[in-house]
Amino acid sequence: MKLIEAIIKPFKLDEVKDALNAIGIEGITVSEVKGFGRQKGHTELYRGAEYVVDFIPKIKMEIAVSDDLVAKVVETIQNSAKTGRIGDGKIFIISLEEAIRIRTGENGTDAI
Amino acid sequence: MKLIEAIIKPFKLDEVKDALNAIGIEGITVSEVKGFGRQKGHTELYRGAEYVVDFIPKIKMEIAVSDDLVAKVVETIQNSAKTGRIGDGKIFIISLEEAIRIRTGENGTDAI
Amino acid sequence: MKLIEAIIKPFKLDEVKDALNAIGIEGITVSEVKGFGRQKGHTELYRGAEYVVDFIPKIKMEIAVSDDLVAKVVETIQNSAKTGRIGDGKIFIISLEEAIRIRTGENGTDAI
Amino acid sequence: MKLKLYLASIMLVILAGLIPIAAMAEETKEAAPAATAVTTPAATPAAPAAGAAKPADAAAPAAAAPATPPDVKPVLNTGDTAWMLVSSALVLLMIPGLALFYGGMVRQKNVLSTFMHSFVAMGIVGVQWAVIGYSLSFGPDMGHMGLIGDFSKFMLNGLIIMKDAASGTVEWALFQNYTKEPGAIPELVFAMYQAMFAIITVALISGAMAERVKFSTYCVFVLLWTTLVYDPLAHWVWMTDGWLFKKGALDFAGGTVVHLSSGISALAFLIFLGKRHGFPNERMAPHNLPLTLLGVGLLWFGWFGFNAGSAIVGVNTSDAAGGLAGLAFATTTIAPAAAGLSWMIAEWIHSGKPSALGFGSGVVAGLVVITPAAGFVQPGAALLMGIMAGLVCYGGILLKAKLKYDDSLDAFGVHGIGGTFGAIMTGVFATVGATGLLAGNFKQLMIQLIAVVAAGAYAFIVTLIIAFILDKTMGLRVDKEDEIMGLDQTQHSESGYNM
Amino acid sequence: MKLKLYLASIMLVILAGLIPIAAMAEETKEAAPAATAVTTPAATPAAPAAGAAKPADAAAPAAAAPATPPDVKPVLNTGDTAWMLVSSALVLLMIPGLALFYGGMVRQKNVLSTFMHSFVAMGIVGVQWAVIGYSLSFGPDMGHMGLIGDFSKFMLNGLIIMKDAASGTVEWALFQNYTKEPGAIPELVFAMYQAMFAIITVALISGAMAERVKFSTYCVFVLLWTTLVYDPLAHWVWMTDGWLFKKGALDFAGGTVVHLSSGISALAFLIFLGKRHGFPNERMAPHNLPLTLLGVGLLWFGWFGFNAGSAIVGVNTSDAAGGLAGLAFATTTIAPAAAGLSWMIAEWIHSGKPSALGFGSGVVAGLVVITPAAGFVQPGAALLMGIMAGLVCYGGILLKAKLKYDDSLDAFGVHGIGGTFGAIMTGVFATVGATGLLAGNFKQLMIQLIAVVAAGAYAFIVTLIIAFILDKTMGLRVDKEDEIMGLDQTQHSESGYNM
Amino acid sequence: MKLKLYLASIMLVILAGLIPIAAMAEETKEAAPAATAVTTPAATPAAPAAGAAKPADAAAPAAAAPATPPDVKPVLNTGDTAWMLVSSALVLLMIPGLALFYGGMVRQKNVLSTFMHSFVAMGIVGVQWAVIGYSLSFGPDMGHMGLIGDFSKFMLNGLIIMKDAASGTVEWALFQNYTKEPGAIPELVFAMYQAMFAIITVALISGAMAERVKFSTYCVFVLLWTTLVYDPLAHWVWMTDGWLFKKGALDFAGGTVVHLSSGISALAFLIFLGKRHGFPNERMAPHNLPLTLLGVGLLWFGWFGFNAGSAIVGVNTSDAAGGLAGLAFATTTIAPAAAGLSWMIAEWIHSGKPSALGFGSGVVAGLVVITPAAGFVQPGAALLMGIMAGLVCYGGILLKAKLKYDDSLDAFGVHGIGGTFGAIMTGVFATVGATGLLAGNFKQLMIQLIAVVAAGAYAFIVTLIIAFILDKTMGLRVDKEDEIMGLDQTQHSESGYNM
Ligand SMILES: Nc1ncnc2c1ncn2[C@@H]1O[C@H](COP(=O)(O)OP(=O)(O)O)[C@@H](O)[C@H]1O
Ligand SMILES: Nc1ncnc2c1ncn2[C@@H]1O[C@H](COP(=O)(O)OP(=O)(O)O)[C@@H](O)[C@H]1O
Ligand SMILES: Nc1ncnc2c1ncn2[C@@H]1O[C@H](COP(=O)(O)OP(=O)(O)O)[C@@H](O)[C@H]1O
Repeated sequence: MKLIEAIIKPFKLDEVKDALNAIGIEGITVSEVKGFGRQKGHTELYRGAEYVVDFIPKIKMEIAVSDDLVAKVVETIQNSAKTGRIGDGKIFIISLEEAIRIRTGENGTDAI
Repeated sequence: MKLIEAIIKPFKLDEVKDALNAIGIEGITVSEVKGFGRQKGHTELYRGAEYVVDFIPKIKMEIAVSDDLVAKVVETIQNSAKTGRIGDGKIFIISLEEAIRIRTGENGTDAI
Repeated sequence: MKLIEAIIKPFKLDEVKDALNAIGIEGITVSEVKGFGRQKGHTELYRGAEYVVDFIPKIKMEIAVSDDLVAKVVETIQNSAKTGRIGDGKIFIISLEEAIRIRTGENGTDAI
Repeated sequence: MKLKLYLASIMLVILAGLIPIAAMAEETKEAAPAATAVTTPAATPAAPAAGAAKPADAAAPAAAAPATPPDVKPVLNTGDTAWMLVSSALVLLMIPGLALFYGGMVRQKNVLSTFMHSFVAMGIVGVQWAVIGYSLSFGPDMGHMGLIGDFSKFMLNGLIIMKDAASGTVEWALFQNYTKEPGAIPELVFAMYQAMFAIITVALISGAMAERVKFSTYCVFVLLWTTLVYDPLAHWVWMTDGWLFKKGALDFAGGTVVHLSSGISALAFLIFLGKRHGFPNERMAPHNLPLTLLGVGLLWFGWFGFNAGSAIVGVNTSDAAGGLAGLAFATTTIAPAAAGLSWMIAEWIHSGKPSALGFGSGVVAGLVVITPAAGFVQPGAALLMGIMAGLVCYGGILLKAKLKYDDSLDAFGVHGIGGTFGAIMTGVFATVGATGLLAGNFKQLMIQLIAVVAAGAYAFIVTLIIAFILDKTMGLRVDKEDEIMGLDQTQHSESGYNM
Repeated sequence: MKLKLYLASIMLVILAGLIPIAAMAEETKEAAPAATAVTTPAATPAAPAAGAAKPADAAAPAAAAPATPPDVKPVLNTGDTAWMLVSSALVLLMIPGLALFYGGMVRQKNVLSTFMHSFVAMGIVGVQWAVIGYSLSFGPDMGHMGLIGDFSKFMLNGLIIMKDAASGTVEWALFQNYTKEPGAIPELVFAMYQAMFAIITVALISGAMAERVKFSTYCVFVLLWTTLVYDPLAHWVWMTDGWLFKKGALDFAGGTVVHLSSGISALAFLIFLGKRHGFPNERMAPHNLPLTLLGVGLLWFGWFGFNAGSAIVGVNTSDAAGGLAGLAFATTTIAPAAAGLSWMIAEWIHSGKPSALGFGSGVVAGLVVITPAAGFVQPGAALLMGIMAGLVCYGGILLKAKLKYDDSLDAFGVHGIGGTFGAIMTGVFATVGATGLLAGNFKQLMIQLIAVVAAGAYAFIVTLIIAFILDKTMGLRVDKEDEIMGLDQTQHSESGYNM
Repeated sequence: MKLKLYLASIMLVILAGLIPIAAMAEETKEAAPAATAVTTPAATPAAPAAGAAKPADAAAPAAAAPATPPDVKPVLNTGDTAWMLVSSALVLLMIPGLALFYGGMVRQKNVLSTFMHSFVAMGIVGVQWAVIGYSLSFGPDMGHMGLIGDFSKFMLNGLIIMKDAASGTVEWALFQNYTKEPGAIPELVFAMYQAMFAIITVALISGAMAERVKFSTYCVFVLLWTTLVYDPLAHWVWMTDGWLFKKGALDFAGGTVVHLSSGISALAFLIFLGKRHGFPNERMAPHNLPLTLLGVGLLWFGWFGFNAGSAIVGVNTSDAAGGLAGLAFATTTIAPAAAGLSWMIAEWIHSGKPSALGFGSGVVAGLVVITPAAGFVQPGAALLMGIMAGLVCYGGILLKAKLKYDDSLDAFGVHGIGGTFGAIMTGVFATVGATGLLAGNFKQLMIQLIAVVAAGAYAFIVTLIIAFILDKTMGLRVDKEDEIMGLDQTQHSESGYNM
């Protein structure tokens, strides 16, 4: 199993989620993060004080999948999250040793 | 060492934390996440506009533990986070290569 | 490649970020988390009701780096995040199997 | 357990208190003819000629008018009317103020539900008052027992006198506060001013129910409580033919009718409602204290209408906007200022830090305590009452922790205890337009005690009955699961914030 | 598509309506000499002598004064003045109230932008009104056509009468609402009271534009719309020599001038503006409903100034702070209370849950509907109108979902529909100072319909033209990218919250 | 460094300014007999007979009464009283308004602490004023030097005149603003109106201290500053026997006494307080701008009481609620509207975007600048002053960035600079009830400059001393660690939000 972590643009969340649902992925965990990268932030002005807001709001998705689904998931995310403009984000793949469903105690790919 | 990641129901946080403390786990990092899964969200109504809120607020716990503690921690989380109803959440286990305590520079299991 | 996860004190964020930039790290993903550890929380009082706030606000940084940079990054974080007082935080290192840049489809170290 | 015992003893005291009251009430009924004399200015110890002033059209005085006709024909005073229009609006603003005050103190998942407790009261009581409430409270006495008004002012009937239906020409019934001088305001304005009091009183009770009460049940409760508890109490205390008014009970702006009655009713309701899930162990910290503090600000601002507006019924005063209003304004500035400080300092000493919520709560406590006394005491007394208010109500909320009942937002701790304390202290400190204990009038203190016990007992018992019936029929609480999810989502299908 | 069709039919109806109006207008012009008789109290069906009262200095009545001179020399009434000062301040407070009401309903990224729509209107119209707006609206009629005022009150000229420049001694022009009795207020106060109406009206429209309009364009729109739409309409309806005033159209506090005109203009603007990106599929839930509810509270509070303050122009009444104000105050309490309930219950039945936003929206709907009728109907009628208000406006917002136009915050659904409904119902329920259908006066209903169609058509067409020109020149919308990022960041370089 | 130099030069200028002032003061003392003539209407250039009006009971004029007795016996005017009651309440509301305005601008961790700076001032000054402040400010002159009142009105003594202690019958001392006409209000109302001014003035200073000052020290500061700086200044400028009043300094509603004094004191305090940790590099963006904008709304609303209420002391005017109030109301509408726009446009040009905070700040700047002039200038002048206000204060806040001192919320940049500018401009634009430079009266401008320098110097020096002593004894700041954690947690054991 793998844990796929994708950093995407917030307004793409619905699209990515729907695309993943469409290929049969039902479980996703999402959190709000701040990204620093090549995409540059903006400037805010408060009574003459200028602050550079150098982080960009991003969404982090975590998806645990069985090994055979990895390629398809990655491809789906890539297609649906892409705008072609800087800041589209990253996908990271980590090896997942074990997964357990709390409710039933099932483990392995049954749990996800 | 392993990094144990548990997605649980928010109102279970205190219970799980106390149970982990009881078995000697002192360090935990917690964040607020949104879960998509089998548990379905609810509907909100604003002046005739109906929005399906399809995510469910969840809590993500991250706990770095030495290998020998993994089983016990997993069991403890399972017992304390379980309500038996859909949406109780998952536990993911990832291999942790190294851990360092910033304050002292200690590493390995000493750091956690 | 490795995924480096650092839990630090919030007011150190700017310093750590600048230090990482200085050694050429450009991409970072940051989130707000709550930490439970040795550092103790504080007490809040509302009309006679006393609540112990046992979590401490922390910042979690995630940085994907190529293997050769790991040592330098860890050292940089350690130096810039350290105050020497309890609660300075941890650095966790996880093996990263793959990284993909959504915009271009590049992968591996090219993507980060 | 503790709570049950505590409540049992409260009820015992109350019932014991009822006996002399009943006796006195008897006696009063017999003394009824003499009571008319009470309305002559020299001897009147308290508030004024609510119904008496109704016959604006001197040519057609209502035959059923309970009190003496005015000595001089009332004439509209625009200054007084302006002040009463403003005061009415100010008291209305207290209701969103209360929504903020309470809403900021609950957990995020219940903020809208808590707001709605105040807002829906504006809807329900706003309608009820126009239809029947004003008539029950300030209509001519039904059956000459001093207990409740009749139905003659149904739908604010008679406040507009149609002169010529074809052209729409009308005349306005006037409300004259002092029969020796002509200054008057339209009775419609008086009716609206009183409407706002009725609304806020029941909304105050909701503080005890927050975070668990079922919305539909709450709505029914609001209607029943206002009709069965508030309207009679207002009649007793503020109407010239109400039995407590005739007894000479002092309640300048509603210490007994508003605060004591709502506070004690909160306690009665709690017996059937029970604690919130997780209380007192779970962290239930206020989710948005800036809202609460803004609420304190709006409440204080609005309270000037509440208290200084009540000069409209001041004895020997023909002006709503005159010296008596000035005095009430001054005491309504000084007492909450002092109470904010005394609560803050008590907390500072007692638990180590002066909290913002503590200061704000102290301000509200000071406002509550000075309410019955606002136009009867001098600035120095207001300062003392304010200082005591902060201390007494700080003690009041600590009681909760001791007795482990769950008055979520301290409706009883602040309004019940503060209202009672204020009503009694009015009998001690009164020197303006009436005299209290310190001015050598021991009888006044006794009368105040009677009023407190009578009003408290009545409110407590009737609320118990209402709560009992609602509990058995509709149910008072939401399901545990719904309570955990939050009332906003489960009762209203909304979230307070989407940030 | 559907919207286009719908709008086309609206315009057809309007244009059809215009023909008789034009005819009638003609007829009126001919009847002009007779129209002076309209200002004698017995026959005057509606509001009063705005301009007529201007000549405070009886020695020098302006030759151009359009109406009859006063019968008695006006004398300052401090009570009336106090109430009008307060009313003006109350109406000003409605603007931050509106900012909160609207601001809480948008998404977080647009909160400041939405606030600014209301706030910047205070800036732009605040200045415009002093410079030229008051003169255009309430100055003596330009060319005796009843369409617009002249420039004689430029920069509030003539409201302060310099007596002795060396010492700074002055006299104040007085505004006398009823020429048979002397009670008067300074005309400056009247001018400021009206200023607040002008500000809030244009700000109401912004509800339809939220979350996508370009700020610079919006600023220009505010200036143009107020000058070209609002000022003439105010002159038509509220000025003694306005053609609708002369016709006898009833609009107590602005149902036609304020709500109908802003609501219909919102619709016209939408044709060129289009939908928000993502509407209606994307979740666009209100980001901060406690702010919205606080806004409702402040609006209601301020509305007492709006409606009860409008007694200043009541017929046969010399007092701004008198019975008529009391009546308007009462109806402004009862109707929103009833409308809050009826909307809430309709929602409860129709979609399963009573929402807090629903109750709040109902309150606003009730306030809108009662506005034109506030001083013309009795409490019972206010109750009925309130109940209908909630139902009609609830229907109004459902229309949006049906027709798929994107009136973000329901400026049309609530103000357009509510304002129209209220204006018509005034012709049905009026019994005080005027008579409507139920009192047997069918003609009044016709007059109301004419006023509605005329004002609606004028506002719709002129707004269409303004929107068209702005669209072609400055552009109405921000870029799609900027819209997604949010207007706060892209238009104002700020974030609402940094929490 | 830069700041030190800058401040040193300010002090030099001030000290230099003191010499002629001292001289003039001397001269004035000698001219004292002539000064009585100043109170005759024809020659009085400015505000009115605060203390002079005190003897309500004509039978017993206080022997020590400093000014001429009234020409006619005062009679209560309910309209004026209504307006002053409302104005007092409105000014009180400005304090929560200020709490919101300031509280929204700080970082989240300090929101409650910042709220408390305003709220606790209500507590401390609310009590101080009743006990001693009113007497020091508006009591009869102590020692005939025009510097401070005596203790005769301790605890608001004498404002209620006991007629018959046994029955509680009283009479009310009246405050008559114009001795030639009888219109009067209860002095208690005047005392409360002035109380609100005292409260808000010290709260304004807190803007400079936000996010680092120690709460206990702040509380002591509030008490000391109000007693040692505010009370004397109010006596100098507003009391008939104050030396600046006698000189003819114009300050309609508090430009000098309130804004200049608080702004300059903020600067003095900053010298000892120092910068916030992390300033100016760390991002210190406002955490909740909707709260700040709501604060602007409440401030504007309340300011109508502040400015138009100050007509109570208008020369040659017997009515608090009359033409002069109308004028002040109008200028208080126009100037902030214009200033909001001019600040916004300046920012738009200068830094590329028109911010909401900028517009709001401009509104406050306009309100500050028009305050001393509100009833002395015509609408056109108000428009000009408003435009300049936005530009000058925008410049004022840019100064901070230049000089690198840390006036967290621009108490000096807005109130200090705006207050000074407004006081001077009053001497330029005055044409109503007084004449300024443009009306050919150069002397008035000189008097204004003297008043500015004298009040500024006094406030600056005394505040420096207070700050120095507090610094050496209690300490002004919290620990660095506590500052980083936030004052809410470390000073008050609370969190503003738990969301
Ligand atoms: N090395 C990295 N480690 C962790 N997160 C990263 C890394 N590089 C980029 N990110 C995340 O990905 C987001 C997008 O990266 P950015 O460089 O702006 O654009 P792009 O993905 O198009 O190259 C960043 O905002 C950040 O959250
Ligand atoms: N494959 C997955 N990857 C990541 N997170 C998941 C996955 N499946 C479920 N989750 C998380 O676990 C939560 C609970 O899952 P759900 O399917 O609702 O119930 P259950 O755990 O009882 O099967 C989800 O809300 C989501 O946060
Ligand atoms: N075993 C652990 N697993 C995950 N996070 C941990 C663990 N131990 C500590 N942390 C995180 O590190 C933070 C700092 O730890 P703490 O014990 O307070 O101090 P220190 O790092 O100085 O030993 C905690 O607040 C928590 O967020």
